[in-house]
Amino acid sequence: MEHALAALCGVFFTVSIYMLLSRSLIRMLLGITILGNGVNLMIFTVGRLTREVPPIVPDGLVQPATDIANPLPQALILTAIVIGFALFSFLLVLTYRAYEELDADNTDTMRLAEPENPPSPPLSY
Amino acid sequence: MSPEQFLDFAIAVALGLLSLAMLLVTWRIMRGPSLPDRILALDMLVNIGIGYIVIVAIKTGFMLYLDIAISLGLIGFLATIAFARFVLQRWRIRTTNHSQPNNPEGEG
Amino acid sequence: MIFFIMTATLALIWTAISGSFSLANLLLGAIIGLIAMWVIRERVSHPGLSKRLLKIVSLALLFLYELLISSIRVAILVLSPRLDKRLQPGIIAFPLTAKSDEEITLLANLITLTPGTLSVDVSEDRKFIYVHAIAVPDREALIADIANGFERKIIEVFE
Amino acid sequence: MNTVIFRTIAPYLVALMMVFSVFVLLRGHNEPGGGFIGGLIAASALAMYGIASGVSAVRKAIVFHPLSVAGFGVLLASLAGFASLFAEVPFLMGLWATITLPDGTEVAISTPLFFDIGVYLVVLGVLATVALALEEDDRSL
Amino acid sequence: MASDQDFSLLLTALAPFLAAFVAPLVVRFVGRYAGWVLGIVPAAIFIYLAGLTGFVSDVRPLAAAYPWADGFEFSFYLDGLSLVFGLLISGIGTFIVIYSGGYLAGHPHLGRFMSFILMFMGSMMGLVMSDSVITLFVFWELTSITSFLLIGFDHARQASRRAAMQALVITGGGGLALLAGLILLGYTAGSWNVSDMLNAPGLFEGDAAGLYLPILLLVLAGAFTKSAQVPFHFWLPNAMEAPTPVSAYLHSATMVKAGVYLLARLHPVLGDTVEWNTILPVFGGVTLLTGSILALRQTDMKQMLAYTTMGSLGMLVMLIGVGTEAAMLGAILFLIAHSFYKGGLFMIVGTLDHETGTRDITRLSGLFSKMPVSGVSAILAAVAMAGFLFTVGFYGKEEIYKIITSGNPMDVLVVLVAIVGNALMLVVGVAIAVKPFFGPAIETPLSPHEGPPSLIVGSLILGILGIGGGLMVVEFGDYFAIPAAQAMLGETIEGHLHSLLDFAYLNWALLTLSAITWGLGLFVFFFLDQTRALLRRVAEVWRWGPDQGFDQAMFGLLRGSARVTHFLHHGRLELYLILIFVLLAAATIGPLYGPPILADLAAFFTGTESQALYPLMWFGLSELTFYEWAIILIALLGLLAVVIGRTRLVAIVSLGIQGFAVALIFMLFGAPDLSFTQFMVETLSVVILALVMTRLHLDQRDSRVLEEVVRDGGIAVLAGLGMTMAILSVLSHPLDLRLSEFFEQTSVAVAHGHNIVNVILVDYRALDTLGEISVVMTAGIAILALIRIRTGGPKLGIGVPKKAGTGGSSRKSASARKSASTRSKSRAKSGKATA
Amino acid sequence: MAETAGYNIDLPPAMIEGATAIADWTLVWPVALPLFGAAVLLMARKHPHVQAPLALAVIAAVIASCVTLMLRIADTGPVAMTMGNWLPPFGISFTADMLSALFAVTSSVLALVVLLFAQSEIEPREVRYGFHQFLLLLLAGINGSFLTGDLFNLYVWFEVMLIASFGLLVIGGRRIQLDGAVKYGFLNFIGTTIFLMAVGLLYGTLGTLNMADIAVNASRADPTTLTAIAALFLLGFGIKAAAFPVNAWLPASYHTPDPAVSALFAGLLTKVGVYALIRVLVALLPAMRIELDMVIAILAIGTLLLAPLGALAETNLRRALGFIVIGGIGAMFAGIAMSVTTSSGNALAGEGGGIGGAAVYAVHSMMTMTAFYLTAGLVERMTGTTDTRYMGGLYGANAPVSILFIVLAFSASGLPPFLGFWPKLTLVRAGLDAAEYWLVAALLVNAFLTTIACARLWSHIFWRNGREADQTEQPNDRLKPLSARALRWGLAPTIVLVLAIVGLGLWPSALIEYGRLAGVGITAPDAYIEAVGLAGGAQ
Amino acid sequence: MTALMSYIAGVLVLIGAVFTLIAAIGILRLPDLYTRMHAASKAGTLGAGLLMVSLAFYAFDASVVLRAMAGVLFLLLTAPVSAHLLARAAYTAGYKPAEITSINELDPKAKSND
Ligand code: NA
Ligand code: NA
Repeated sequence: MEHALAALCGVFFTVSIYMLLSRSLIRMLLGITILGNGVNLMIFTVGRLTREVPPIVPDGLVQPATDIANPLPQALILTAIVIGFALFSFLLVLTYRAYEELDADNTDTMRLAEPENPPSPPLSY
Repeated sequence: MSPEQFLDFAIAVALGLLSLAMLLVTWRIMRGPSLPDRILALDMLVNIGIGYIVIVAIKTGFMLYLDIAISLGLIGFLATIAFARFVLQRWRIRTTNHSQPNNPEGEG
Repeated sequence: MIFFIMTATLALIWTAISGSFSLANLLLGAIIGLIAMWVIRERVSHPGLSKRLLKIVSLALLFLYELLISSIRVAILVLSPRLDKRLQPGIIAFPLTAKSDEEITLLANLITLTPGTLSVDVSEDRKFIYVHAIAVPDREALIADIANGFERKIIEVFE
Repeated sequence: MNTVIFRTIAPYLVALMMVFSVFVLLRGHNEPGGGFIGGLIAASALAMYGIASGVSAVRKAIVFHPLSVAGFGVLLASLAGFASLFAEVPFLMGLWATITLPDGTEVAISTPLFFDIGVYLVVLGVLATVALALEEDDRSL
Repeated sequence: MASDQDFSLLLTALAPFLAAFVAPLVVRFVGRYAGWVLGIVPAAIFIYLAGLTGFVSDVRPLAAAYPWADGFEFSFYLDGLSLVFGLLISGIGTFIVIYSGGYLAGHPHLGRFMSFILMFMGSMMGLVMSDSVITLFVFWELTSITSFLLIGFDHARQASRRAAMQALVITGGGGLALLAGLILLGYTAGSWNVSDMLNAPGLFEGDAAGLYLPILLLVLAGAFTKSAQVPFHFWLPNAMEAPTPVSAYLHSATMVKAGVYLLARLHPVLGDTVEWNTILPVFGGVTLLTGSILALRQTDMKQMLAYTTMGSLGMLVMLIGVGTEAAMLGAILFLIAHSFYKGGLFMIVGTLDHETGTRDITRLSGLFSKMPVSGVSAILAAVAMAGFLFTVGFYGKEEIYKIITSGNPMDVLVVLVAIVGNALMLVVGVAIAVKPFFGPAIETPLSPHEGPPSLIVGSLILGILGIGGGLMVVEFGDYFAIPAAQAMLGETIEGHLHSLLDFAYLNWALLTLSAITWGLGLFVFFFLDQTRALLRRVAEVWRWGPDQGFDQAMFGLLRGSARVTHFLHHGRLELYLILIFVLLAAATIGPLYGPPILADLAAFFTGTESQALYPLMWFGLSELTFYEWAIILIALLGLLAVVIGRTRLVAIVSLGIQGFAVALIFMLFGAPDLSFTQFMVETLSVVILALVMTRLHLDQRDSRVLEEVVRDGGIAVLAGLGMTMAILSVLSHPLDLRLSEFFEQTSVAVAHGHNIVNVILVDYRALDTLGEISVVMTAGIAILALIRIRTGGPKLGIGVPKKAGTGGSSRKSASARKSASTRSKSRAKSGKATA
Repeated sequence: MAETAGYNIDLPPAMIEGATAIADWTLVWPVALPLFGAAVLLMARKHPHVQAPLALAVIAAVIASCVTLMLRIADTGPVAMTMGNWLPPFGISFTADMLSALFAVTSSVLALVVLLFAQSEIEPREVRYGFHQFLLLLLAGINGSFLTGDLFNLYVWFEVMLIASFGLLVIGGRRIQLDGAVKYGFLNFIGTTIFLMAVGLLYGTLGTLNMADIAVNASRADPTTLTAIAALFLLGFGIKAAAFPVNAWLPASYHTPDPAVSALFAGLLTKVGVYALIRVLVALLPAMRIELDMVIAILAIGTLLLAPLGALAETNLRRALGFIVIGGIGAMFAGIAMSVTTSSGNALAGEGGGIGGAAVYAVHSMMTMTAFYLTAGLVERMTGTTDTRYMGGLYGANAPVSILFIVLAFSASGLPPFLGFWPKLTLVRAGLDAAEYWLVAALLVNAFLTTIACARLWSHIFWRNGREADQTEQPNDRLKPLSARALRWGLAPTIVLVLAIVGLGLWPSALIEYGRLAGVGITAPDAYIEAVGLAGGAQ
Repeated sequence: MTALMSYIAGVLVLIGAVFTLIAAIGILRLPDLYTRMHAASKAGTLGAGLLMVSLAFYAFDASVVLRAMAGVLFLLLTAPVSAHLLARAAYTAGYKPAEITSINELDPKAKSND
């Protein structure tokens, strides 16, 4: 099971990187989302998979009766999802503002901070 | 067939049907052609997902999945209205800007 | 009144979803329901639908029946091999008798849930609901169907 | 989204979702759910309220600025951690107390609960902030 | 060691710095007399050191050490060599401080100047008295820093700034090499203290032998740059842009001699090797000849002096390179003499410049009657410079020429070079003493008269000292020169300096060589104008030199920097990202598959059989059920839909598919909380996207052309493959589950929670969650700031100018106004609707 | 449970027993107080006048706590405090050794200075929209990163820091800020994501997240896998630390926000990346670090040589300073690269080695570059431009600023007796001891080029009377004197900071001793592991 | 749990799944947005609702039954609203019904700009 998911993670990474390399901020944001999903899946996978048994101790028991899914990666992923979501929201709004102010569909044209033809250093003392 | 066997059979068949349904709907999302078509298909995908979760709940006997299904119903609804709003707002902005002719089909 | 009923309903729903019918849980549900209602206090302003329980039930039964029947109808339509021949979609303006927001909303939703019809819009003067129907062999029959079915029962509920 | 149908039904849905969100929050310690998901649902409810009835209605409804709510959430979560200070145990240690209600039900009050409520409030506050600000911004344009 | 002496040594080194701090205040309060007041400090040091003369030369060196940092000491050491340098620095320094007060009287930045020059003095004092090589280095670099500030003192002129930069670059660069050399030396010697190194015989025997040459070259790099040896000499003449007191001080008595000091100091440690005896004389000799020849080309008297200074430094380096007893004694005598006359001559030239408005030797004539004291001083200095009988310089010259007696052909060459060099420098000295003061009086920019006491007292006394030292040469030698030379040589030297009047010791052969020197010098002096003209014609043909080379190197460096920087920092985000992802692929594939691939390559080239099979793991595909496969298929379709989505809008809607599939995968593998959260977050993301995106242009297609698609796709596939490999590699070993087992055991029993994931979040790892909600809260604040700062609030704060070049502020405020009004309108509308 | 090597889980030993000393809370306050304070400030967002004083009080308390912690560590070695009921490796523990404490102290002090400086330029709306909250949250993130003893928790604090820095970066709302923020945002986000990937894979390999536990167990895992993971850490932290060649985000963004914010970023953010790299690669995965030695050395040399070229080429003052910051990162990387080679055993070789040098360098770089950016802010305010070609004439116009600038220029160049000299000395010394001659050469060339770059800045901005762009030596008539507000809140704190830099340069022994302790603690983490309570598990 | 409940649950599961699949097929086959909506908001809702009901039968436990009922209620409340909003938005924004649409009484008064 893990191996198939490992390959799936690879596809997630591939697609997210391909999206991130497009010069459009919106596509890059989609890449960010997919990247986050890929990482989460990856953590999930390397924490090993257990089919269908959630890490919840049934009522009345003190310890789970059967093998359960590994809870720790799940907790880590939850944290990562939330953080990723917060950052995604920020980047989204940033993109929105960048569109408004910089009118940039193409990151290559967003050159306010790093001008296209930067002045040469003065050849004097 | 014992009740358990029947239930297992029904679950297996239902999972197959739902999987097929999801693939079909996914195909519609990819095909479009218009934005509302995709939104509709996405909404449908969420509905199928609800069913899928419920079946998994039956299959595994963990009733806690039901709550996920319920929440998904509520939240999927929100996504759809947000998209609907998006369709409307975009049209408004375009028509108030008068910059380009309204050609919703062209945008996929 | 509606405030109280809603709160009570929410409290009951709370106990239902939380799966415990203890007094404490009901109280907790009531408190949470109250808070939730308080959040939407500005928007809930219509007087009671208290004594109409029977009519509501009858409306619900009608709806379930219609839902099932027309679902099957749509299913058959969808699965029929000569789909394009059997389709006769159209948008009709359904003249409203119902007046209040609640009535209109309920009617529109029921129309939507009933297979074969779909409320697209309500006219600005609230005189029409525009209904998209998947097959409109007879416009008048369709209008009569809705007016004598859902609309009548709804008006009864709300009167 | 100024439609009779939506405007009419939205408040009820909002109330339902709020209740549901608290439900998800409180049962999180034992079943799937918890502060984050609860907060998301509650924020979704407010977002929907905003779409249906306008931002000002939501602002009026929740009285406090949503960001202050978020701040209170972090405050509450850290206070849940600082409670350890008085018990002379390490930061963020779970402390439990059981209260018996008049009808005999035992209710467990714990710092993890307050911690989770803090999470709930943060998520609720921030998402509401974002949704309302964007909605407002959009209308202004 | 007496502790009071400890402290006084420290104070000796640091007093100038303390004075430097109060110098601006002193200048403010006493104005034109500041030089006299501040001169007290170096004078006191001089007196203190003079008092130690007998003690140090007869009894033993003084030392003082204070712990500084990490095994380094702030340590001082005063022996004969240090003492000579210390006396020169403080003594000449006294005159310079006094001179500066007069020279720059009324200058608005006199305070700064005094401060700098006192700091410089302190740095030099510290340098020559340091014991620890680290202390030495600190003061060494301090001299570079202070001289940078002094050379650039006349900062409004580009030439000054250029000269300062040159000095800093050359001496600073050399200093860095020196640092490495000194540390290596310390490691070799096992001590940071020079005094220990001097007492450690056979440092470079055995293991350390290989380190000798690197250390020598690094130290020489420091010394040669500081002491302006060819080809690092050019900064020295250019440094004449500095005010004349600076030239007099830095470029006569002190800073340039720091390198000589260092060589002299380390000669016992590093000297007496073939390398030392070859490199130093060669560089020194070339520098001597170059400097003395180039001096003749100049008409600016400061330039003439600067080039002869360079020549003198060459002479000193050459002598230290020879390293015999005679050479060392000659070197120290020459050094002392040089300090006297060169300091004096600079001050005289400065006075001439100050009083006449020019220092071009061809434009000055017949000033003796108007400036008699300066004239006398000049003659005294010139006599000393020529090494005429009874001067210190004479005895130094004699010692130098004594080298020839060793019979070594190399030494013969050295003496020949020394003769030529001496002769040519003599020309300059005589020229400066004769040409301006004698002959017909001519018009000068200012009407000349004798300078004030502060300007003339120093040169006069130095001139007298140059003669006086020679008259009392035996005592002079015993007290100063021989102890210093002993320190340089590392061996005891019998006193063998004898007065010229002591005929028993008169060496006629050496005297003849002196006579040849004088003769040659006077010959050239009479043909000075012709010589100068000839040299200038040569210079017209041979334009290129290290000075121009400096500009070319500097500007080349700048142009190159610009090219490199703009190449690396091009401002194109996607190229930055490409780099990161290529590295991501490399980071995974490299360690995992690099070794086997390399082994295979090696096998291929060596013709042996391939050893490594790529450990690609076989997938356990059959383990999944059909409905799990369906979900994976949906995820893949969703990803495909995002990639092929023709417009961004389509891609956004398609994004939901893969998120949905991931949530279902989580659910299928026992992670309801994850599934729950993933559904919610995915949906909320879409909602926010929909809220934000109504105003964005989403119809554009992916603008990539085919090559870019192939390039990006290739990189993406490689990186994805690499990550898959990494995951598989991780999966190929069993996982230690003890943490999770612990959680399972304690979740209910101790933490009172059945949902282990939630218990982890709020209890076991609550701190993560606390951080997480902080992130969420912060994101909320940041997003609100992003949205609002544009639309609301006053434009500017309390009188704060926002930086220029941001542009668009008027545009922004206009849009802000517009949006504010529309917002209030829409508020009114929605209010109506809700009413 | 039988196969969980070496661990036998009995419930009581895995849990905390007994009371926690109040002193242990010194580990918690540097993180908890700013979080708490930020929350309070957020709730008080309608009261702008309380924001700065409250933030000031919080940071002062944080400094007190950090200093107490550092002194305690200097005295008794690393300190650990476990969060909640759970002993490591089960719960999260905050663990501080000298490296952590040294960095935390420096960061907190600098945050205070920047807070004061910000009062000279901040707009009311920036206060209203969270400037002080961001500042506190940034500090919480930074201190959390330094003090945590758990790898995933480190990721969380990285993110706190990142999002707070986003807030600070965009808070002025200028267009150039948005452009800078986009590059900063995407590149840094990807950097932290790579870090997260590495954490995930490391968990999948070792089954633990506690740093001490990782250090104990690392040798049991498959070295090839761990090397790949270490390479991912190197990449992620390399981006964060702005090492060549993945440093593009820094010059693209650091010059865009307010100078106070630039200063804070320049001083602190990249050093967290360096810290994490040292912690993870040197202390936790030393064997993998040896595998990657060559790579780190190449990165170090590349950064050392290329960064000052950027400083030479730039005409934007703060951008030029950004390149100098990067050059310092190269020096720290050089220290990391050196730490692997065993010392020659020479008695004079410092004990702390390359890591000690890197630690001291980091402290120097934090202080010097923060002060440098603040001074640049004053310069920009007086000249009204960011372009060095349009500056000029400040030498005559403002003596205090001139002195600040020249001192910082020399300190940044590493010239004695300023602070920058000592770490350079330590690094060169360690490099020569370890026979890493290429690294030493690169360090020296870097110092050489940086000196030129700084001297050129000085020459054009201060010495030159006229504006270079006008090709004139006529005095620059566009200079504006500093306002009273700028003098009180801008100049004064900067002067205090520079005085501290000068003082540390003259009396560096304590700092270098602490650096030595930090280096020793990292290269021989036994005390660290013991403080966490895992010493028994060491192989 | 009785055998009967299992059979009922199994049947309901099958019916619900079939309805869902039919809805999906409808989405694929029907010619325009508005007709597709009929499939989605009816058959889809019915399918999901039936599956929830089957769960209620399967578990046959008060808390699960009530929750399942609540879930169905949510579905019934939300489905028509989202369908209405989407249809209205699409129509307003000018997405035309398919050619075969026989009558369109919304058209003359339409707010669309053609
Ligand atoms: Na629906
Ligand atoms: Na739905």
